[in-house]
Amino acid sequence: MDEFLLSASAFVVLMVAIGLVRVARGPGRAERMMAAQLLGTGAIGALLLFAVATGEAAVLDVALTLALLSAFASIAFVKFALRQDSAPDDAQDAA
Amino acid sequence: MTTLVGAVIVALLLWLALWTVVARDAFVAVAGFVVYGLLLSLVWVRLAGIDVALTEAAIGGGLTGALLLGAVGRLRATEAATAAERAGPGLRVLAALLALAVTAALMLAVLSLPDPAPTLAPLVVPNLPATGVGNPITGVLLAFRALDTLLEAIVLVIGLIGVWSLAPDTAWGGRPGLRYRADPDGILAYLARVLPPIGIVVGLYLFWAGADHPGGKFQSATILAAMWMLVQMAGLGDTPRTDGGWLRLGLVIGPLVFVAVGAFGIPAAGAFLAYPETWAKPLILLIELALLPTLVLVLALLMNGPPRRHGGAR
Amino acid sequence: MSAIVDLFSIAAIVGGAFFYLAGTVGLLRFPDAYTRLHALTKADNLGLALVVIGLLPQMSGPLAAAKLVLVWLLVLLSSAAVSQLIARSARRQGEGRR
Amino acid sequence: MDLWASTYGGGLLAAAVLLPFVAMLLGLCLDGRWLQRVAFVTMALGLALALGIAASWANTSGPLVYLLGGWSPPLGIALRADGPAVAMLLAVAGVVCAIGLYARADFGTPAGQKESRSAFAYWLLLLAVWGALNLVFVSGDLFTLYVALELLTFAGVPLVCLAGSGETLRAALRYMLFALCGSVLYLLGAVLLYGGYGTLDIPLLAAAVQPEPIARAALALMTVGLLAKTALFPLHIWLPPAHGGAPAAASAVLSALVIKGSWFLVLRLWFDAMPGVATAATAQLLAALGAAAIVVGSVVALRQQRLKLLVAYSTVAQIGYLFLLFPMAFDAAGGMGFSALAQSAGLLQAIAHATAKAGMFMAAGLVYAALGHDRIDDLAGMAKAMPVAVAAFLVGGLALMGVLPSGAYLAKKLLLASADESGQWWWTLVLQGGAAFTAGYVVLIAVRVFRRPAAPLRLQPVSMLSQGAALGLALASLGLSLAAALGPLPAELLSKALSIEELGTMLATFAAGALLAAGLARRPLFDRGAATDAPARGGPGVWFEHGDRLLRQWPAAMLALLSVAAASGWLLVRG
Amino acid sequence: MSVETLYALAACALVGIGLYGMIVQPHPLRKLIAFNIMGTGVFVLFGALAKRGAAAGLVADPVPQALLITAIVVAFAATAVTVALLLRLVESTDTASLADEPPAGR
Repeated sequence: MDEFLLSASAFVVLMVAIGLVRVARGPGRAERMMAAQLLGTGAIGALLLFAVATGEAAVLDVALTLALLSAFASIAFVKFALRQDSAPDDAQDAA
Repeated sequence: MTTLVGAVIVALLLWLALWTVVARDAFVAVAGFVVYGLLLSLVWVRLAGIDVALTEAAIGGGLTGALLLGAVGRLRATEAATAAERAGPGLRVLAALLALAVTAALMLAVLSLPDPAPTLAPLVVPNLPATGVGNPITGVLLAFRALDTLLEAIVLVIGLIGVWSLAPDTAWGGRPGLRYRADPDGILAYLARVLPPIGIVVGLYLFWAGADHPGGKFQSATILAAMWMLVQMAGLGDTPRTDGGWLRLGLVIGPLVFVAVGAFGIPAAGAFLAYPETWAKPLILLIELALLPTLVLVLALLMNGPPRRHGGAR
Repeated sequence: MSAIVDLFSIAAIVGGAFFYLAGTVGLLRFPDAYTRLHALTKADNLGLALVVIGLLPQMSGPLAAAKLVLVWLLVLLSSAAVSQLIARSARRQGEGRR
Repeated sequence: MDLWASTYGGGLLAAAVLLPFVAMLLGLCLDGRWLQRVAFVTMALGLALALGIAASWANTSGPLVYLLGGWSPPLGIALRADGPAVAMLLAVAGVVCAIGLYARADFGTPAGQKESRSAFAYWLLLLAVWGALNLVFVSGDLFTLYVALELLTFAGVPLVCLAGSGETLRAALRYMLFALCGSVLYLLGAVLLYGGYGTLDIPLLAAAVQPEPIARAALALMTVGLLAKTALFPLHIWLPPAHGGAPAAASAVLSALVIKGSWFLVLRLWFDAMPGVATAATAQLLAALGAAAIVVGSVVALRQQRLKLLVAYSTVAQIGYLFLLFPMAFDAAGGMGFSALAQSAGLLQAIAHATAKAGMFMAAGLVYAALGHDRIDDLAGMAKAMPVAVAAFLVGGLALMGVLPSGAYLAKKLLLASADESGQWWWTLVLQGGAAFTAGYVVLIAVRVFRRPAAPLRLQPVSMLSQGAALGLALASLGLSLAAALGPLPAELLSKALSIEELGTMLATFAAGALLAAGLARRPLFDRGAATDAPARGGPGVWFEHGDRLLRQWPAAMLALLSVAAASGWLLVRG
Repeated sequence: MSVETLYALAACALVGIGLYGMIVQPHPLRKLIAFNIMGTGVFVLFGALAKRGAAAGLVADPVPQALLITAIVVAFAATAVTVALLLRLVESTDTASLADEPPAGR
């Protein structure tokens, strides 16, 4: 069973890694960030599989942290990076 | 099997690093770096460093990524100008050769490392009970090498003083960062209401777990700081005024309590930063508890940049 | 008994892995931002969901199982919101229909 | 000697490190008006602590040791103070106090304001620099030293751009990025050492290291990383704009103190942590870079239009001097026979430079404050108008030249003796010739300030206390060898000081300096015309300027960094 | 080859890649990213060494791991200070170039 979980974790990483091509090709910033999001989900899935395979319960905490912080990074992306393409509408620079 | 997974991750990591470094567009580089940070947490898990993986996932993947994303959004106009200064092919080849030489030399050094590897683990294990904590890394951070941890908190505070010193004179004492309007469609606002309670619970859980299991104040503080930033970005809250008394107190409470507990060790245990045997664990927890607000405030304020506006009351 | 549980886990995880695969292929092959987003959410929601479901019976205790579910919920929540935000900004830039 | 026990008085070391940091934290949370008072109380306490440490050290046979938390290395961290550390602690405490007195006039919080940005940043960062330096001097652990280096950088960089202009921000950013690159290389070396020997404690490492690939790679990487932070030519990319653009009170801190931290760490690595790994050939490389620094730094200093930039380039040159000691530590057989002698000379030179350069920057700042500019060509009449500040500048310059009885003089004597003994005659030439280069810009400024002004000068009043502090530091540098001769160093080095031979050397130095200034400066030395906007003279001086500008391009500096790393690694292997 | 050695060698390559980026990329933000990659290279190397030092019932040597946590936090502080500096520079000069200006003729 453990062996299977490990292979599954490797498979998931490999799969989402292929999605990295989208980060490279774009064309828009949104696509690049989608690929990053996919990789985040993949990494979380792989970590969960890995945690159960090795019996390291603490790895679950890593997955939890990653889930929280990658959400944060994605929101930062939407807020800062996409904003630049359009008008800077939702942030104001009060002097 | 494990080697194969390792090889896949290593290949991905190197490819991403290279690609992040040579990419033409700064945004691509930042996106690549965020993904790179994700992969790194996998690497840390595989290197048996769960504590480090937690830190990397929180700081490397989350905070640094958000920081760079924020910067790249505001730097777009400057990219074209610096692209003109792009290195010529001759320079690139020279740089690549030198970088390769350094890499090769390093690899040779690494391959000549002694086997079995020298380690301090056998010294840590018998001494750990004296510290009262079960997580050896917490033991190293707060007992054996407590000075490093104290200094690190001070480094963060000095970094923040440095960032604040960049403020325009007129904005001194004001609020740092941008003021965000509440999200019109409310998705972000919704997320900023739902996520932080979960984040706070997870953060406090990691803090509590840190004494005996992987986790600890840094990881916890990072998550809490990120949640606070989230509330700001959704326009639900503003950054505090930098001249606020409570804020200032929060910034220094951690290191000051650390020093005070350390000084208490002189009469109680015979040395600065020593803990009397039976008191070790509560004292360590006290230090961690005091460091938590300092770290949360400093990490979040470091991301917000120098003070730049007055007022801004909602 | 444990053999049946294991079989269930394996089936669910294989299913999850398949959705990761599908998500990746979709992200690479689909023509525009919206359809790519659609593919992405399949991986996010279904892929991870099936992995979590498959792993649940393998967990040692209720705390670990709760964490597992929490991870899934977090990813679901953030991916739903972020996808929405991405789609909105894609529409605003008009780069969706390219 | 037991390495693993705290000695009497060791606790003072922890106090010396923490006092400035605690004061900084208190200053941060107290009201801004209290800031200066906190800083001054800390200075008094810090000076007393440094004296206390010196006294305890003098009463102990070995170094002072303090085991933090009672944990002994390799598990714990030990603080140690040996002779060099005590000397630097004392010198830094003195210089910080003098700089503090000077800065009182510039960084007071204006009345009616709760707190002002520049005062807030300056005093807190000054304290941070002080704490970080004390940590660099007494820490016995290479990782703690890494944190100390970062502390120093984080405190130093914002000092560069206190004024907030675009130019200084750029200088600060460059400094930051280059210094970060240096610290990563340092950390890389430390990591390799841990991998090889399982400890980061300096005496334990010294006992364990062997001249093998790991240790060599580590030494090369760490040395180069530290050179980047010290700004040894050709890695001085960030120094001139940073030190030249900062407010004078900050420049004094940066130039006199901050760069000494990373330099001191090179000393620690070479002589304390890995003495068996360093080789004479690598030492020759370091000193060759130092010699190049002296020539290029001095000549480019002659070409500057602004006094503060001249002083900044003088720092580039003086950093070169600090690296001449390395080959002198080796005897003719290639062993480290003279390491104590060379280290004493280096420390003397470092302290002499710290005091003199702080004084010179302060003087330049006072001139700027009084005149509203610091154009070298328009300094005519300043000698009469601001005698104290000008005296501080010239006395500082003389002290750097190695005029009797300056610390630099004694340092030079020590190094010359060592060069003689080890048969390295070429360094004798550099040591003697270097003084002439220093003389060049001192003579240039002397000639400029003593000229009669075309029109009466209109000066802003400047604080007498500030002028006194500047002059005091310069005089301290000039009298340093007296103090040193009374203390640990052999007095016979000074006995021949008044011989005809010495006086002749001195006169020859001045003459050579005048020739250099006449030949290479932007304008003829005795240029009577007031046409200051006439085009500058060309000639060999311009080539130096171009070369310097080329080397201070980012890619060139980075390539130089890697080349120096590769070269020193190779020389370490070759032996 | 053991996993540790594999990661250690990859770490060396990461340092080289970061160095290359530090040299050739003109934009300070890119240099900063390259610095971060270089830094993580050093961290991974340290982590691999920690894993090699597994002993006394621990899966890895805890001392380097603790040092790593400190180093990661310090690197974050460095990144934050640099970003703040960079943004301020762009704000006041509208350029992010690090190139030296012709000598200021003040």
